[in-house]
Amino acid sequence: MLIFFILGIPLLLALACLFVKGERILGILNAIGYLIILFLSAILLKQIALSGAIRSFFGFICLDTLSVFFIFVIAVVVFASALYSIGYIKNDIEKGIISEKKARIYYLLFNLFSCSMFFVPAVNNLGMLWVAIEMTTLISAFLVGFYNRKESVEAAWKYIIICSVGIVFALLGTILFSYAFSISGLSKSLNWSDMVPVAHILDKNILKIAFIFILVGYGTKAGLAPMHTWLPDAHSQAVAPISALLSGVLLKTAVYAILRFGIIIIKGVGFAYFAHLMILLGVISLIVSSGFILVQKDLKRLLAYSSIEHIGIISIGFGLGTPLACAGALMHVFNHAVTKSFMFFGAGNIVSIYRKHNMNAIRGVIRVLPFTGMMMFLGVFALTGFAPFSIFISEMMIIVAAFTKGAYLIAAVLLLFLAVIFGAFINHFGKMLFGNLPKGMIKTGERLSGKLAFLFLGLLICGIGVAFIFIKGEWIWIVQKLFLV
Amino acid sequence: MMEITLILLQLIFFIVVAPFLSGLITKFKNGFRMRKGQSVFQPYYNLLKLFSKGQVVSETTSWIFKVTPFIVISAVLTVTLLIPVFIFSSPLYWMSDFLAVIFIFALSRFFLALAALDTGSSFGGMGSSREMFISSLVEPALCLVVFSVFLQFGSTNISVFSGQHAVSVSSMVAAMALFLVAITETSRIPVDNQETHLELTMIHEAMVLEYSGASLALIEMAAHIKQMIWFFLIAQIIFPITALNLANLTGLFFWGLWYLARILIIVIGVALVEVLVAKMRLFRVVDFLGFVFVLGVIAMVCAILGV
Amino acid sequence: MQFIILFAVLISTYLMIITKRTSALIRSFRYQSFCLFLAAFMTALRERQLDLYVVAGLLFILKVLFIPQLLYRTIKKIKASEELGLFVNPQLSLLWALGFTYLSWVFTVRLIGAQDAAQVIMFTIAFFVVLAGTFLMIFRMTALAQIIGLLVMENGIFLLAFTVSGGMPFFVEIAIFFDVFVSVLIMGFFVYRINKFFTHIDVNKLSRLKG
Amino acid sequence: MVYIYGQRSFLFIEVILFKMFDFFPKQIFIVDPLSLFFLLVIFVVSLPSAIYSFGYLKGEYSSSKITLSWFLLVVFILSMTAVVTVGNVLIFLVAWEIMSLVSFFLVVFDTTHEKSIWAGTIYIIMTHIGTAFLVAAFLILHKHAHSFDFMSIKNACFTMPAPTKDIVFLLLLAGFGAKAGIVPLHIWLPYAHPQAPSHISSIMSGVMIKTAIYGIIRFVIFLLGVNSSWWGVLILILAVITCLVGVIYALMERDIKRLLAYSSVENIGIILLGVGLTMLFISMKMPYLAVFSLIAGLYHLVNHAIFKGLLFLCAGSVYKATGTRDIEKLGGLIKNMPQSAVYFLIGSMAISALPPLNGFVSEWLTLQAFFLGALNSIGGIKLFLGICAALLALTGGLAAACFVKAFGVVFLGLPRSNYAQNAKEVPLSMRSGMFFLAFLAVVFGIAAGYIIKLLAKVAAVVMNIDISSMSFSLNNFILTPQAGKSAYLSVPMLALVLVVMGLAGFVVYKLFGKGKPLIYKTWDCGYYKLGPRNEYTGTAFSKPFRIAFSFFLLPYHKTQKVRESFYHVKSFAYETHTTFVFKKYIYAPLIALVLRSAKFMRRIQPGSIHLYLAYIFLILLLLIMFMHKF
Repeated sequence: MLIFFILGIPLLLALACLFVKGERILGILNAIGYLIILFLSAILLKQIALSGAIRSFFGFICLDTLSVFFIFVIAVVVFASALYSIGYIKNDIEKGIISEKKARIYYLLFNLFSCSMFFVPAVNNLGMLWVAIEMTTLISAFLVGFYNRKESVEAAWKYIIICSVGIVFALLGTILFSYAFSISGLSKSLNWSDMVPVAHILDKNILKIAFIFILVGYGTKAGLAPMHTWLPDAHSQAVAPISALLSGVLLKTAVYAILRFGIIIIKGVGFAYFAHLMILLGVISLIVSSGFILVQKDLKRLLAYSSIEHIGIISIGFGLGTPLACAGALMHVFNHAVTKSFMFFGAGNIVSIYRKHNMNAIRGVIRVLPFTGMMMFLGVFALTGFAPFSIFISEMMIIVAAFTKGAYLIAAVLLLFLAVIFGAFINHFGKMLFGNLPKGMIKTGERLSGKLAFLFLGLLICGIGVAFIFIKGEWIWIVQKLFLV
Repeated sequence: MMEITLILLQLIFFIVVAPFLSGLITKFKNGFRMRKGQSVFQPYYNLLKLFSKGQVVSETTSWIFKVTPFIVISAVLTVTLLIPVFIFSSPLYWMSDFLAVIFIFALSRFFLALAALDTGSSFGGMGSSREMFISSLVEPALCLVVFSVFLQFGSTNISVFSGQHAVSVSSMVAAMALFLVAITETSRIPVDNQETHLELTMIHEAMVLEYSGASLALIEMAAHIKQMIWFFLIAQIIFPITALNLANLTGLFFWGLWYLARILIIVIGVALVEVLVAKMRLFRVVDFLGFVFVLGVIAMVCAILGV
Repeated sequence: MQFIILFAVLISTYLMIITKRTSALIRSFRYQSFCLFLAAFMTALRERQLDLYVVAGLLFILKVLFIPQLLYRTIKKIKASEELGLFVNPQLSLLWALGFTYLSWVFTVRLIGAQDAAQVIMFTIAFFVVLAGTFLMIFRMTALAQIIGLLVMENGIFLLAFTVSGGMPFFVEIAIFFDVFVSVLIMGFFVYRINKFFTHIDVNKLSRLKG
Repeated sequence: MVYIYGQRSFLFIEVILFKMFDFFPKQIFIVDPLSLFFLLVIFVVSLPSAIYSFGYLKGEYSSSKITLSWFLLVVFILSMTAVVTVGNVLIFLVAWEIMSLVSFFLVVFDTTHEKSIWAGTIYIIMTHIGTAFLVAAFLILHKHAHSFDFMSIKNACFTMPAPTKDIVFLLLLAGFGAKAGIVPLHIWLPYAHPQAPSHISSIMSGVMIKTAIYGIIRFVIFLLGVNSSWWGVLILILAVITCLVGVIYALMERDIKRLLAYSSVENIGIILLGVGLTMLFISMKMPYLAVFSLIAGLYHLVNHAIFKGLLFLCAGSVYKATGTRDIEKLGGLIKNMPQSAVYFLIGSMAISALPPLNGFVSEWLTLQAFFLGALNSIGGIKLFLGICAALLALTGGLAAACFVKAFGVVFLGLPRSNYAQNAKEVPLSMRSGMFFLAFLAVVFGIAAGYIIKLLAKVAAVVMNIDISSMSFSLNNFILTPQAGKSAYLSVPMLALVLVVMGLAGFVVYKLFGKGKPLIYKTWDCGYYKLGPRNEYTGTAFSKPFRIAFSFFLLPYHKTQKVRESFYHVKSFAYETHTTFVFKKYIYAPLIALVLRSAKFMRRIQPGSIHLYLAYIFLILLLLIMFMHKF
């Protein structure tokens, strides 16, 4: 039942945007709404964990631990970015970059966007899954092109076209799945909850081809190289909170879709096929992204490429497929979502003060924005997998899994490129955060809401890390209780 | 009680004899050059003269400059107690370690160099720089020599090697190397020249240039004693003395004769080198010491081969 | 009868590939959609199911009437040149198209085997339409061409879905139509934007963001 | 629900959590004599540095920064404590990373300098690369032990195949080497250490790089267990190279803190000589010698912690008093800051291994270890050890020269600039910090016989062998490296004799010396005024070495004359530099290569949407074509 609230509240907020005047109230309303959603999703997580999967609304909605986990991740990031939006939008209005009316449109789209994202893990029917993901593209396209600049329009166009094409392939894959389903003489259905149990009797050949379409299609949305090309453009042009949402959770929804089909494939075709494809694309993404990160000049693009890197790591994790690796990958989904939105908030603050994306023009942040600077300073280490932050733990899990599985080559590649990327990041941010500031720059205050968002995410980043370091048997037991009987 | 007497005996022996050896070398040199030359006891006169003169101290100097002479003299005197002279063991045999001796010499050198820098004159700087340069290049050769010699005694204790070893190829080569080291350490031609005060050539002299009077006397004394110590060590290696029995006096007599003779041989050797060889340029010294190092390696190899 | 329609689809697709002018492209897209509509309608007649009728009707309204009209209006509004901006000239495109046809045939055979000829033909044509859409998107410069390419791909998929598995579940179809509708609107909107900022709709010149 | 069973194989969070149990530690801490010894080292240096920092930070930074620095200092010390006490590989890794992180923060503490950012960047990147190696090594261990706890790893190592052991050893060596500053991984050290505030530099140089030695001892000797003799040989070779490179660069340096940093590289080499010998002897089945050389290594470790800490504190005082670290601008400070001068002198003497201070003892022990090794080994090893010892001796000589230069140029002679002219003695807190360490430097020299016994216990635990039968010193008074055979050294006695002889000399001087000396100018060859410009500079001092080692230093110089007429040269400028071989021929090309390839890769994204669509299409086709490969 909770799920309907989770899906409904954003719609209500969207309606509110049409009637309520005053963006400030809207912002606060948003934040409150998503706080509620956060709690609800947490409760839901517990519930599902205890009671196992549920289907409701004529099997239209079907939730198991996996989907609820993703819903939870989405809820966390959306809440944080709603919180951050308050200050950010206010700032833009005061600077006269956008109008009051535009702000309301922003909140409208924001809510629709998050609503469509909540739909993705919730729905049972793979066709509807497709529709929901396409919806996220269409809505967020506006948010990418939100500031009417040449670049933003260009980015939006590339975003919408490339993603749509990818998605169309995904649809093709979906249809092939249903074809495989129908020729196996079973009653026609696109519900994964119906497909999974019978996956093993489906036609392997068709499943294989279908999965390639799915992988390329949703992989485009997830930003796996070489289909990642839209991602840096979109991320760098979107409104800061939206950039956070895009790389924090939008990519993850695509990953979720891939997993859904992956489960069927594993059952039907066998694990190796899935594993090899995932690892291949993952490694390509890692390598490509590391190259771009090394020589990047634009702050937000840098972060975007690091998203590609992390998606690569996640898919490697799922590709390895041992329980530890999957746990690592799932945790990485969460950690990356949190950390990356954290970084994007920081980038948003920096860009809105310095008015440029070019990192060579940004110097001495720590003195202009002490709070943001400090947070970014920690954030860089968190993002590049430095202990004791959370990403370190999940990456560690994946690498450990690789070693224990005997996949030394993959582990070596991971270690090598993570080190390279680390170096690049420290180099970029060291210069940006410190260094002598450009003239005309003075210490400026920051908004409370932004700080709150930072603290909220920061708490999660450090908290998870520390918790998992000094974890004890009983703690684990609680986690278990959270997830299952 | 026995040890105390031995200690005093050795101290007095070194202090009394050391200048004589320097005088002797000079005498021999002049002899080879067909000159009459100064008296053998000239060094004693010098020391007395210096003691009787007052001294001038540079105003730029600090206490380092003042304490250095005492440290230098104490270092060498300490070493005199670590080497066996009269009996087959040094008075402080339980700390008479050759490696330690190297370090103790380093102590005196360290302070001499500092004192030289303390005066603030460029002579001092030059001297200390060159001194440290050469000495640091001497170290490896010396270390190898010590290894190759003492490996056959199974310990680096100086006391053990008197009287108990046979001359071998390796010890000969080692002694050769040690001889060259001694020449370097006692700042003689071809490495350094004690007799010149020409800025460009002097090394040890440049360091002590600012000293005068009693302090200088102490330093010179130290130099004499150091030289004597080296000679004794070399002598111990090349011409090991057999055990003497105090029973028959003739034996004792010949023993004593031989004991002095071997020192004399080394003295003559040094004098010959000083006469025959020309002083080297500073950076030729690198090659010279490289050669010594190679000698050390050869000695080591011979020691390993057991010849 | 059904095969005639399918071949009509094939021909219309070839027309799209070889045409040089936008309006012609739109027109042939309209033909193609119409053929699809016919196919859907006939299936509906055969199956006698309400939802199939609805789907066919929606298809007609959306893809035959509404979208082409919208695109025409867009062209008029932005006074864009008729040129599609070809990377490869029509003759070469034709060769490509033939290649694609062969490719999709090979692919089909690989997918379902060669025994059931009717199935093979349907699959082949459906895949070919998808490929043709991709071709248009990659080798035509203007934004409109890309929109149409996307629609063509969707047509192909519709064809596939409809012919091989008798369409998707009803509400999915509806949702997809809605989706297409919205996406066309939004893309049209962005075409206006692009025209406004860049004074042309040649998306190949949109290369400010790189690296 | 029925479909759930379909996915038991995959992504079933219950299963995952059960399987994750072995991922978490059971044994958190391990506290054995080795850990205790390193704790001692940590606190011996950290305490005086903390005291020192009271005076040092005041006036240098704003009050808020001072508080921050205190916070960081505490975290830093705690993290090091954790590193040497934890008993679980994962937690070790975490502590290790935290240590690197905090030290990085401290290096970039002066955010105003671009230099310190650069230094910090190099530092953290190098350490992170090292950490990557460590992770690899640890995970291979984990794969064999199925656990991260030390004890289970130790048990697993008994049955580990030799090739794996070799790989793990190499990985560990690379990982810890990056932290310890083994050549050629030392590149970060001379940048990072000087940039930190001085009390931090002293902790970094004195203690932090030692944690890497701890790692080598703990993981290679204690856990892994040495099984082939080439390990020791490899470490010995690396160590010798490290010694020489470090000390030669130190000689060339004119920034006093960088000079000290380079000499840290050298001393790490000396420590590693001890460790390497230990490994060699273990593999040669000579427990006594192994224990002895480990004692030598550990002894030098603690000694270096003491005197390097001391020297860095003194350098900090000089910096605080004069505001410059360039020794060519200093001079004559012994008159303005006599106490600091004394402390620096003690430190220099100790690091130059002069009796009777602590450095002397440990270097003597190391040489003895070499000697005994040569004594008990045969053939090639004998010669190898002999030559290693010779090179160690060379290092000692060069180090002495280096510190004659350091002390002489900074504290003696005439002040070369008015930085040095009007320097003041530093406040009490700083002096007390230095005094403490100087005092320890003496104590660790005199009380050698006693300390060596304690170290023997540590070594025994590391190699878990019984040392009750071995003796290293007679009644805590005489060092007996050969257990009763006739190599002895009694440091207190030596000190006593030295003092007595010195006094004797003094007495003679007083009795026969002539009155009180006359104070006059330095002899100036009749040149009317001898000023600071006539003094020998540090660069001039090190010139002979620069020429002698030119094959390695590749010095080059620029001269330019400005002539008024043909006969009269108005001004003459001369400058000389040395080439940093490793930086120029290893690191720069590597980085250039990486960047070039990255730039090349950048071309795949030129901004054309059609191309992007083509990518998607192509990858699709390729995947379908090679579908059956997967």
